[in-house]
Amino acid sequence: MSFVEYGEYIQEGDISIVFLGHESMFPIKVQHGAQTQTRYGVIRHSTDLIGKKYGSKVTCSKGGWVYILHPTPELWTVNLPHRTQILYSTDISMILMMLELKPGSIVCESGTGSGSLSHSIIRTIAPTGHLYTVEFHQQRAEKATEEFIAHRVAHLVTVKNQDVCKDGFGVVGVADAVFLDIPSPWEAIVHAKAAIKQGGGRLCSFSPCIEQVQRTCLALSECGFEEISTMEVLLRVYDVRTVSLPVPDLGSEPPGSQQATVTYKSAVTPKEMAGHTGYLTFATKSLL
Amino acid sequence: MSFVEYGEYIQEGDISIVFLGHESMFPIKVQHGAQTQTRYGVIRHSTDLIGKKYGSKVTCSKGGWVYILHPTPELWTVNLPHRTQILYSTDISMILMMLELKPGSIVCESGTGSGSLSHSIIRTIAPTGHLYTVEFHQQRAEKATEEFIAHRVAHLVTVKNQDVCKDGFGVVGVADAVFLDIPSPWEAIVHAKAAIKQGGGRLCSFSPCIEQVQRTCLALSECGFEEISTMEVLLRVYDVRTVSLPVPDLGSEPPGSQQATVTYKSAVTPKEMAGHTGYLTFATKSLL
Amino acid sequence: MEQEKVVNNSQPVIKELDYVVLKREDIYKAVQIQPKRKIIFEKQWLFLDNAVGQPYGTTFDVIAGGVLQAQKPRPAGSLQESKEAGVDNRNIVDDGRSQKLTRDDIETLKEQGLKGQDIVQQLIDNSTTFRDKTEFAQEKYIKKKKKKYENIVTIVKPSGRVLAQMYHGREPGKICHLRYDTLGQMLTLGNIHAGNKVIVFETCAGLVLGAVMERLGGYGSVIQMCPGGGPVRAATDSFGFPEHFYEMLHEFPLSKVNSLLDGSLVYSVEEKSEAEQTNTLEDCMQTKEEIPDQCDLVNERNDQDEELMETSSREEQGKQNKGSSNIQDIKVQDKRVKQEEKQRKEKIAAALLREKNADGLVIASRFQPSPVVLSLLKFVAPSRPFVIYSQHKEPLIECYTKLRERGGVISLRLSETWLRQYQVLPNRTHPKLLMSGGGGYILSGITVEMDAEKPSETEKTGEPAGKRLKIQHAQD
Amino acid sequence: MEQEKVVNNSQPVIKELDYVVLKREDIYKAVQIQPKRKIIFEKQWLFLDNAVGQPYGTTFDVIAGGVLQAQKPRPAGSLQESKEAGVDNRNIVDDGRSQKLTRDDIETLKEQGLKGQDIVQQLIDNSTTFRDKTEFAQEKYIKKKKKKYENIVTIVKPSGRVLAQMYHGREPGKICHLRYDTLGQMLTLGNIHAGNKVIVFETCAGLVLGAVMERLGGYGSVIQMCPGGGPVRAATDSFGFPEHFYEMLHEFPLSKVNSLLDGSLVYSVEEKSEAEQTNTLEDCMQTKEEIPDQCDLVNERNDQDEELMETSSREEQGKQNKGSSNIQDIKVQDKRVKQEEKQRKEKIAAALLREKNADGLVIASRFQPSPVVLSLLKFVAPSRPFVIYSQHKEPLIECYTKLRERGGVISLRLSETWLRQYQVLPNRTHPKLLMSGGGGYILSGITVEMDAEKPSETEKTGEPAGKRLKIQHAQD
Repeated sequence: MSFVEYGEYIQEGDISIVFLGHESMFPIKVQHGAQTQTRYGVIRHSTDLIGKKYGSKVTCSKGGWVYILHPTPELWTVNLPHRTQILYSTDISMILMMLELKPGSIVCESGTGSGSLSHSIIRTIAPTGHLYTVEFHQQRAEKATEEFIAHRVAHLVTVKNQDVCKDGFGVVGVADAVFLDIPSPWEAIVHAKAAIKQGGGRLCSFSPCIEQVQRTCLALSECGFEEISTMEVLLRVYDVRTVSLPVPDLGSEPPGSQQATVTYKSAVTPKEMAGHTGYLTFATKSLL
Repeated sequence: MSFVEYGEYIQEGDISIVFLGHESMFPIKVQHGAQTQTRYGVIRHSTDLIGKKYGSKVTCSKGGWVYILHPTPELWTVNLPHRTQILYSTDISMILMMLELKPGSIVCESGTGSGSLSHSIIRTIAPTGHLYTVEFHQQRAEKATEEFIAHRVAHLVTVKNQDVCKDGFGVVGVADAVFLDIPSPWEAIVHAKAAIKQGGGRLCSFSPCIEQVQRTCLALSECGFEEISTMEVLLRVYDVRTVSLPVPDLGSEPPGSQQATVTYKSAVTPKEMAGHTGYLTFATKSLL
Repeated sequence: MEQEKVVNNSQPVIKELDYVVLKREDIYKAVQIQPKRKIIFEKQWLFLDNAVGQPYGTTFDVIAGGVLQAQKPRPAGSLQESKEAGVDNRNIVDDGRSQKLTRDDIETLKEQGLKGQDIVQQLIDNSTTFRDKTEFAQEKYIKKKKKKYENIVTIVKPSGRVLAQMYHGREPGKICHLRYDTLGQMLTLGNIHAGNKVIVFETCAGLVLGAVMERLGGYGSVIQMCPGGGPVRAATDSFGFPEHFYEMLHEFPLSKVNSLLDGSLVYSVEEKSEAEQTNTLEDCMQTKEEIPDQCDLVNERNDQDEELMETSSREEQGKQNKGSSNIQDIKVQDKRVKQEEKQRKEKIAAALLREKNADGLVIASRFQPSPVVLSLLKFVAPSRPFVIYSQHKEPLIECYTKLRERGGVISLRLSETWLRQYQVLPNRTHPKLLMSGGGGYILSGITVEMDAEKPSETEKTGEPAGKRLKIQHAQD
Repeated sequence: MEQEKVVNNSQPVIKELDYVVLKREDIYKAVQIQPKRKIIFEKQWLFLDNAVGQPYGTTFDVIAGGVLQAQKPRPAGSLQESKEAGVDNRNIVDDGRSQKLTRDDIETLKEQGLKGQDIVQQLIDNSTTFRDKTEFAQEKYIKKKKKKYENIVTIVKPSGRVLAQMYHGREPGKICHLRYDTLGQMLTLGNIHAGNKVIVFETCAGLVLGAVMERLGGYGSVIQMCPGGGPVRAATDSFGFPEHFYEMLHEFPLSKVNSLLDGSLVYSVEEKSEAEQTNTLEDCMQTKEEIPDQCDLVNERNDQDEELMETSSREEQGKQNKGSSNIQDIKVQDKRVKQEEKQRKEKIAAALLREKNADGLVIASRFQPSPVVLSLLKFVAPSRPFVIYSQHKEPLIECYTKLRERGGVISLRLSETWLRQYQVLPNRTHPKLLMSGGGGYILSGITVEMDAEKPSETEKTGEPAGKRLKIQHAQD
């Protein structure tokens, strides 16, 4: 397996997802002789995992069972070690779509952060594209590099530890798309413009606060970007349930002839949901 | 009838709503001898309306029929002559609730605008409360005064034609609640504070733009208002429909044994909806 | 106007036996002021005695022994919410030494009589990392420290707003997850105002009933329909309405609706059979036990506080009375008197319903709505609004369909509101990070004269409004 | 990296027969560049001939006779969007004299060769009321004037983004009201990427198919399932994929799925009966007639433009060929060749499906989803995502329930996204006044090994996830 290519069987060195149940899972590195503790007991990699098909049900030592899943950027996003606030799949989907990413795209990103978006970008631009990702924080840049190697996508990405606002992306005139998730995106707009190739390209800036958006839009406009457009995407997940309501007793004749309850298949709204992650501002750098 | 008291029968001088169909209605003033043209023909007030019950079906001259409805602030809101952008029932509901309005409340409002909110306030604070409403624009103030008389609520409201930012509400220390819908609400906060009674009260400011909200919140905080809280309410109306989907032909045996379509009772989302009216900022003027 | 000034400036003060709401930040608790009574609020014991005589809106410090001490008003702009926050936490190294104050320092401050608010400010000032924390982390920090050190409580007058926010925030299951903005929509869509005669059927702890009564302001009348098991009215009591408000409140058992409608219900003095008592007004007046919330299938966040958020003092008083009195005779006689009183009141309610001229119908229950709506609409005059709440959309879709088939209603509308809260701070303005996922659904409409003829078939099909309009214009 | 620079800086130019998208503001139209071909765009006739040889992204003026003339790049910050707007219209008196330019003045400007953009600016500068109008009114004004005077068009490369926005904006009925953000969610949730073997069943004019193919980038394979009546692929063509992309695209008739699954489907050379042809690949390849959109019950805003928003040139070319050629023999022979080709391709598709190792399943159709999903999931490998779109929630609730009963799927999730657009302008920042009321619903999940045993009963009940977790942890 790699994060950009499905494998059929679990192999030595693979990153796999142990799925225990509803929203309860974690990633492991599959290694001969290794063991993984779960609340249902131990999983022995050599006998329980290696050579099995992805998606298999694996019985743990205490008799409980789990599924072993092939990693995807989406599963990684909900399982990765947080080094920063991360982007989730709802925003990521919008970013990939609106930046028009596809196999072969050259993308610049800053900051790398926990690598949540980076993995999705790499998946989408593989096998012929490339991601240049710039991270201010040295340890984070190093951790990300390690992960890209472990996930077998290192050939598709270059990690740079520098300040994008001062030093830019380290490439000029090559990018189809630029993504910014930094505190002062307006300071990086000139570098973003320089990174985009001559024929034009797309830019996205993610900011939690509207004041950041206002300054960024101004900077984009001053730099000659067009089609500047800011949006937000919110996800509402429904819980499909059988809801049963008691039938009211209005004193109908004959008593007892009524059903006691009536049931509905209902998509129940969640009690709480993410009310805001950030504003997504997109823009086009036109020709010339 | 009046806008604060239901009447059973349609009477001379009443404002009534002619309901033609889905979202198609208009208000009329009922007068002996008068006629109203509709697309279903003429309604003769003396014979068709006066003395009939509200809610009656009235047959027009061409044989079509309409319902005659008792006016309510909510029906007025969707039928009133627009002199300005108006507030609609979704925001109005929130304002009434969060300002804690009830019979007996003393309220200050600016601007009166087209009187959409004014009617709802008056309805809620009647019979013992009072609305002081201030409108900068002279003609609008006059039109509003005329409407309040025609709607038989003039005893519950005082309309003043002045600039609330310069001259305030014309009352001091009496209000349970203040509502602002003006371009520069921050300029009126001191007047709002002065209008609220000593024991404290609530304030609401409605503004379309976030920059207005920011300045208003700052002014509120500087003036010692507490519990400052900004929110937005959006209405999504569903269309209840029977949706029928074709059953796909997967080549099941025997052919023709399948249903051709399957139907669902569905609450269909609207194609478009109001995406923004304004931000509602509430605050409490505490004791002292 | 002069008179108004006088009336409004008479600053209301807290009196013994008042129903009040305790408030700390956005946490509320409804309670009755009773002498020497222990109250738990946010895991703290309090005695409210010192509140008596203070004006509403006063903030108190909770000092030793849970005693309240009225605060002097503070200068505007309290805890340092406007200082700059770090935009990310890139520079934070947590070495466990970010707080310069030691435990001993804090204890000393406390002994010096420093108020909780000031201690929190000291902690912030002495934190080397606070300024660099993200705003989200800052908020969490302040909230945590406030909870630990700031023992203050504000006493406010109860209102529909405050009680609706209290229930929604802490025990939404008790009010069928009715969000406060949705309640606000209901009151407006129902055109609830002084002078109305309103029919209410709710299983929201009496919150909806209370909100309706607040809007009636003692004018008009309410007929509350009681299901078997009876209504819970803890929230209604918490409004602290003056006694005369209850004179306009009537109850009628839901189980007698059909017999009232078909004319078979007759009242006579002899009619008080035991069987009847158990299932009807008995329940309406006395039963306050919680009914297991069958419609509450959504996982509730488990509140750490297990305290009740409202203290229903009426109930406790009742228990105390029962406890102190052991004389069987008095109880029997009491019951007899109550019984007759109830019978009398039920007759009045029945008479009010029989007039079939109610000005509105408000439903918010955990029961299947359509049978109730179809029956109760018969008591409503034409050209009057009605509004039905449900936590779930599907029962209202059914209700919509049934009402369309029935006819006699127009402007049927199924809707939902989105409530979005904002943080407005210099350079840190954005929608709140958490929002409510749903506030329930409302079906509203207006009654009109019932047609003798059957509603046409086009009503039942799913044709778009535009097409239907041409055929049958005024039934929508 | 050096190589990349070279590759990327080779600025792509518009070539004859390219599929391109015409753009004016947020109006798009997909079209193929053909010599001397008349195109209608926004009620205007155009000839695109002059576009050939110009780089993509060029903006053209439309001059006399519908001829294009490439614009010089303009300085940043075009029409005066940043000027101050009035906050209300309190000071506006409309006396019909607010525009100082007369009709004659405007005609003179036109004759002087002033571009539309400049005329609009002149109109704004000469309007005495523009500055006092509310921003909403200003926007309306500019839009109206632009439409009237600004005859420009930009030619851009087609992409999933542009085509999805085009269809959603102008003909949502053709794509089952699939909003572009929802399409974006589908591609991500489906983990669509180069090398995948994806099964697609859609009735969205080929937009979803095209979006999937764009993400595959010519690597991997797509098996498109064709309903009776055949797929409409106007949108797929509009992507302008290189020919080799089509080599990875396979079709298989939905009506043969069951026989493929039960093993009764056998291919032989003799098997080409007439009956089969009419209902299967014939349709897949040729039929491009629109199917009446039965699920489109929502009222569409009537577009004033009656022009088609995409011009399916392949189709027209076909028609022209038919028109010009009258020789019956050629047609018959053509058909024969095509027939054999189809048969060959269907066999390949069948073989691909028989492997039962697809990497994903994407469904977005106007058909009842559950039967399709249940059948097609059998062709998908374990540990692979699937995603089902429907305009309506109810069919997906049914689908959810059926999938739970079936087992072999985890992480089932029914969701919806809200898309909120913002206006960001100095002192006038707020969400856009109009928003989409709904973008449709998505049911997604991940396949896992199928259990031999029946799924336990708890799966079917409505118990909260928390409780169920204790009993049966890994079926969710």
